[in-house]
Amino acid sequence: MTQEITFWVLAIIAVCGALVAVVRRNLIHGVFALMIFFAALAGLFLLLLAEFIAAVQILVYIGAVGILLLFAIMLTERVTGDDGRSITARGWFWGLAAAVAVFVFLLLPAIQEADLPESTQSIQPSVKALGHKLMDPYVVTLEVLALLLTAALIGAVAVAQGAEVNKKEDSDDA
Amino acid sequence: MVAPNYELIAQDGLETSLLEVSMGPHHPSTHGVFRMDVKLDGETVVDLKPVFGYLHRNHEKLAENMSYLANMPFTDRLDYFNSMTNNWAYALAAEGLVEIEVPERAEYLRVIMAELTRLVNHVSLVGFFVNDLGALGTPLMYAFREREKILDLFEEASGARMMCNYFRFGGLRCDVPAGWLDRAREVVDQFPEFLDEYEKLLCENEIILSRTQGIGTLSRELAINAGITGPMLRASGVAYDLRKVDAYGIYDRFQFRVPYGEVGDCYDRFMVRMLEMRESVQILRQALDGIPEGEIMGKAPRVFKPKPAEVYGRVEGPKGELGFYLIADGTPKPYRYRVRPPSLINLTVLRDMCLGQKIADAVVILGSIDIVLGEVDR
Amino acid sequence: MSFLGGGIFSGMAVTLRNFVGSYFDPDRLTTNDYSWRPEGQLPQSAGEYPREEGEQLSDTTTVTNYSRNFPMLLHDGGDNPMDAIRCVACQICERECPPQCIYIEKDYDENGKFIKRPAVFDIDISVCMGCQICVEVCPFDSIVMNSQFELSTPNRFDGLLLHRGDLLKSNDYYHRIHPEEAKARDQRMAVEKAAKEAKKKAAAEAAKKKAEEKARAEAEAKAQEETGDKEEEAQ
Amino acid sequence: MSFELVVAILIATVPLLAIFPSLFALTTWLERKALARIQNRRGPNKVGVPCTRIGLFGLGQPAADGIKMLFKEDIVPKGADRLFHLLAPILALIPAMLVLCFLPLDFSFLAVWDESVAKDIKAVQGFALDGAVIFFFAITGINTLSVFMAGWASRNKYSLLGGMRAIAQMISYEIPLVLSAVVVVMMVGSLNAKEIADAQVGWNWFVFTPWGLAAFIIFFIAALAETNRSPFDLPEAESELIAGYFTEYSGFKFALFFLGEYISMFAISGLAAVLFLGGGEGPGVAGYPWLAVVWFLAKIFSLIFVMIWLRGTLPRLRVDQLMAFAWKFLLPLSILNILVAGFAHFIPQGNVVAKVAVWMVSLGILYAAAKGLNGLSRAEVKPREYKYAQ
Repeated sequence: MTQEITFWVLAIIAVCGALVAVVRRNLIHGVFALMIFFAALAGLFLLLLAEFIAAVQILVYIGAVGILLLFAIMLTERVTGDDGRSITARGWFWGLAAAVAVFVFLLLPAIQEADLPESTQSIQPSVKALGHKLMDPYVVTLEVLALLLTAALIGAVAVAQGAEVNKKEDSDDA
Repeated sequence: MVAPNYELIAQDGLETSLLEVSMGPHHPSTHGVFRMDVKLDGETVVDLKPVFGYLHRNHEKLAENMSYLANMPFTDRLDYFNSMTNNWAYALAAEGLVEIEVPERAEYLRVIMAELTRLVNHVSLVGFFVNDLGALGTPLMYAFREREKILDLFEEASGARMMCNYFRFGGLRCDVPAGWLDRAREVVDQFPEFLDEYEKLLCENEIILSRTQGIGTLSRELAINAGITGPMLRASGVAYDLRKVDAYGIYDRFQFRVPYGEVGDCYDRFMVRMLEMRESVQILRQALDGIPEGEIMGKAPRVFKPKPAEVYGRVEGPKGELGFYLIADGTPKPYRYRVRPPSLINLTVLRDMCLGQKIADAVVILGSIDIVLGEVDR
Repeated sequence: MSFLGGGIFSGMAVTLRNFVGSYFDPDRLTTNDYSWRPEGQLPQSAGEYPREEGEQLSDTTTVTNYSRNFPMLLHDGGDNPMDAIRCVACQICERECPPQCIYIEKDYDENGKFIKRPAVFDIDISVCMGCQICVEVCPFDSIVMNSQFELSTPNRFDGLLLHRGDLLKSNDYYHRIHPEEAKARDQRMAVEKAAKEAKKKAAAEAAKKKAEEKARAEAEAKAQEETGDKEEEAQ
Repeated sequence: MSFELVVAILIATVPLLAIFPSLFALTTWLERKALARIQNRRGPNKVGVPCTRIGLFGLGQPAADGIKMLFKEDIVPKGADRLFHLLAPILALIPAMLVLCFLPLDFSFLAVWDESVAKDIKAVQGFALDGAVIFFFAITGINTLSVFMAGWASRNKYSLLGGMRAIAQMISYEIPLVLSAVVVVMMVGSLNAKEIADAQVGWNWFVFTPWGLAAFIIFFIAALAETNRSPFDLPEAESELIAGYFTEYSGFKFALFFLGEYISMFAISGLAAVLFLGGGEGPGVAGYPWLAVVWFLAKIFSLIFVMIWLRGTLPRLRVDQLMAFAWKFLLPLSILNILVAGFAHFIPQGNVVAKVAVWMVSLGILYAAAKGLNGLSRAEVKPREYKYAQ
């Protein structure tokens, strides 16, 4: 009973957050609404006793992705976006149609065919188990990902360095 | 010095716009009602416009409608930290109009007062400067404790702590009370001990070093060309001190050295002041040892009415060369009265020093210039 | 950026020493504690602020011997201070006052003759800056600086305009707040007065002498005249 | 949900919500008093029992401050985003309070009347979660959002600059913070706060190991930055940005920010105590379980005192130095520390000689690395010699 109430509350919050994120013209408001959605999602994960996933959801989506979005928005010129031009009001119909089409043709069959467990209590995914899984069968994947991320990091450093060097040369010329 | 290169900013790929911040007149670290119109690229200062005049109170015109003596208390209020040296510069100028012999004791007391003022100014400046760096007032509190002791001495001698109004044309208003010299010696003797602690707290702190070294560098050439004086000029590597050059008063009788820097950055300006305090203590000790008994006022006319003449009197104030330019026309009032304020002239290079630095550095650089808005705006 | 040097730690040692030292060494303290001061006894002048606990509230200390706040007018005692007021309403201070905060009107008797005292003597202490120029220019030692500073008032306009009655203080009061200065001033005044009296005496004597001489000369002349007359008569 | 469970949940949470906000009041007093003493002032000493002249060392000051804050006018600037301006301080407080439940403060001793309730309490306590430490970091990260929200919603350039600084700083310092905690997690093999604390029973505190010491120092520095404490208080840099992101806040909203900041100070000091200082471990805990809470709070307060002490001593870093310090110094060092910890773990430390050797080698490596990293950064600053003209 309590679980069901919690589920519905979280679900409503999540959907409302997502809707507000799409509808709001003010980009910052949109991002914060999106984060409310993420937080509600983390709550849903907790309800499923997937506490590690919930923590990662908060850590990655709110702590990293959200902040990244905010940074990106702050770098754009029109932050508030409180004029009508920032999101075109027309064309909502086609957007809705596209969304429904995607849902019907791609996601609905996937959901129908998925083998959902009857009860949430049957799974006990502990952090330790997850760690073992990551280090045992999926270790190659993990290492490849780590390599990729390292390469990306070095690439980012190189890009930033290059810009700085160019800047220095430019200023020397000037 | 990096000029504001707007093209560079535009070329940088991302089209970013500049953020204009109007720092002041109500900003905690503009040292009064001073405004800096800063253009920021991110946190980097690309343009800066100092705006002052909020505290303008017509000092110079006012003086032309007042007798020479009546203007003396107004000079206190120019640089309200250093009323004694302000008085001295004005007295020096007026004494140039009328030949007055200043008695020996008065000359010694003038030196003592001026050097105590220098201690007051430098010690609190260092406190404010470190406050601008972000220390939560701890050095400032230590500085103010020492300043209080000196201000107590001033109050005892002149009756007021800050607006001393103590110098007169041809001497001083009154002699110091009995026992004052002993108390002054006590304060002076304790001062190096305090300076040791102060230096230990500040001079080797890595954060202060990295915040101030290489920041706001003022080149020797620019410093000379812009007419910078005082510790700021000496920090840029010019050992120019009016106490040595003019040897006004009786400064030629004292042994003291003039510290000077090489780089001309904020750290040099800060350290030159720290070192100058020790030299001031040396002068004070010599002056307190050598002070004779005797008269305190020379034979000044009861009504000060100089013959037509022009005169410029200057002293090495704690902030730089403080000069008073007077034209007398034979009446008891000056025909023209002009102040050469070291704060204002030192402030003129603010933009040159701040460009290309971070906004946090702009505050630090302003703090290292050592301005008092009462003097800048007059 | 480096924290490897010891600068930060030596700084922290200094602050720790001050932290501990402030509990044991009262000389370190920047501020004074007046919380032990008896309630309801607000000090009225700077001298009344004691420096340490246990020190009694006193009227004066030598520290404030020269301390100045706003001017006051001196009188030489007596039941009616206006009779003994030193001010002669010469208005020199009014002219010399840098912020022009003094306002004086001369006093006249019913015949319209100037009696040497002010009818109105106002000082606007919202303007006064306590510079003591008026004290220096006064040739009659009638205006000196008071050290009373608890002058706050709820009335911005009238409350800050001190009138003659507020400004009048006896010479004894002056002696109490600025003993050394007052003594020196009295000595100087006595010397000047003596000199003046001596001068006056000398002048009077000279005048007397002159008068005597004149009288004598007149008498002689008269005598001569008389003798002349007699001679004439005799001739 | 049974009645016992509700009671258990209440016992597990209410003490947290009661202790820490009241400790907040005490800490503001402590901070003012300690800073004052560092600056040779007396600090608050007047406000004590109302209507009397009993000073009580100024202990009434926080209450007086709170009353003042409550009655102050709540000013919202024109053009500000009213909703976000209101939400930001609340959002600052929520995660700060939330993370407190991941500190292993075991209140089960309160349920003296029923063993089963005590057992329930043990089950519902937040730190009993498997990933308590991860949760801690995740929820601390939300703080960043509130700071940004406040900075953006105020529509003030100083606030915005402060908000941007705060985001950059908090994200950067989260990495060394987590990486230095990883060392401990790696050694214990658990993310559970209780297990981490239990692994240090009997003075086996991790701070007494070479890698633990290094990690503790890194963690503490990063924690200072994470809670915007001096010398990393750039988002609220008074001399540059007036008050940074809460420039436009007044009254109770300001108080909420203040509260949130102090609670996160408690939280992060508490985590430091758990990770490196043995949690509630201390003499006499075995006999009296409530002593664990006392010891835990004592450790938190000693860390907070160091924070206050630093605040009274140090000036502020500049924003580029701050970032360079995080990315070029703390981050490589904390990664290296993980390696050092791994090696130290596998070397048998049976006798004293081996122990000392491990200490020397580990700290030597870390110190050399720190020196090297230091040399890599731009021209080193050092005190100068000055010349005198005669």
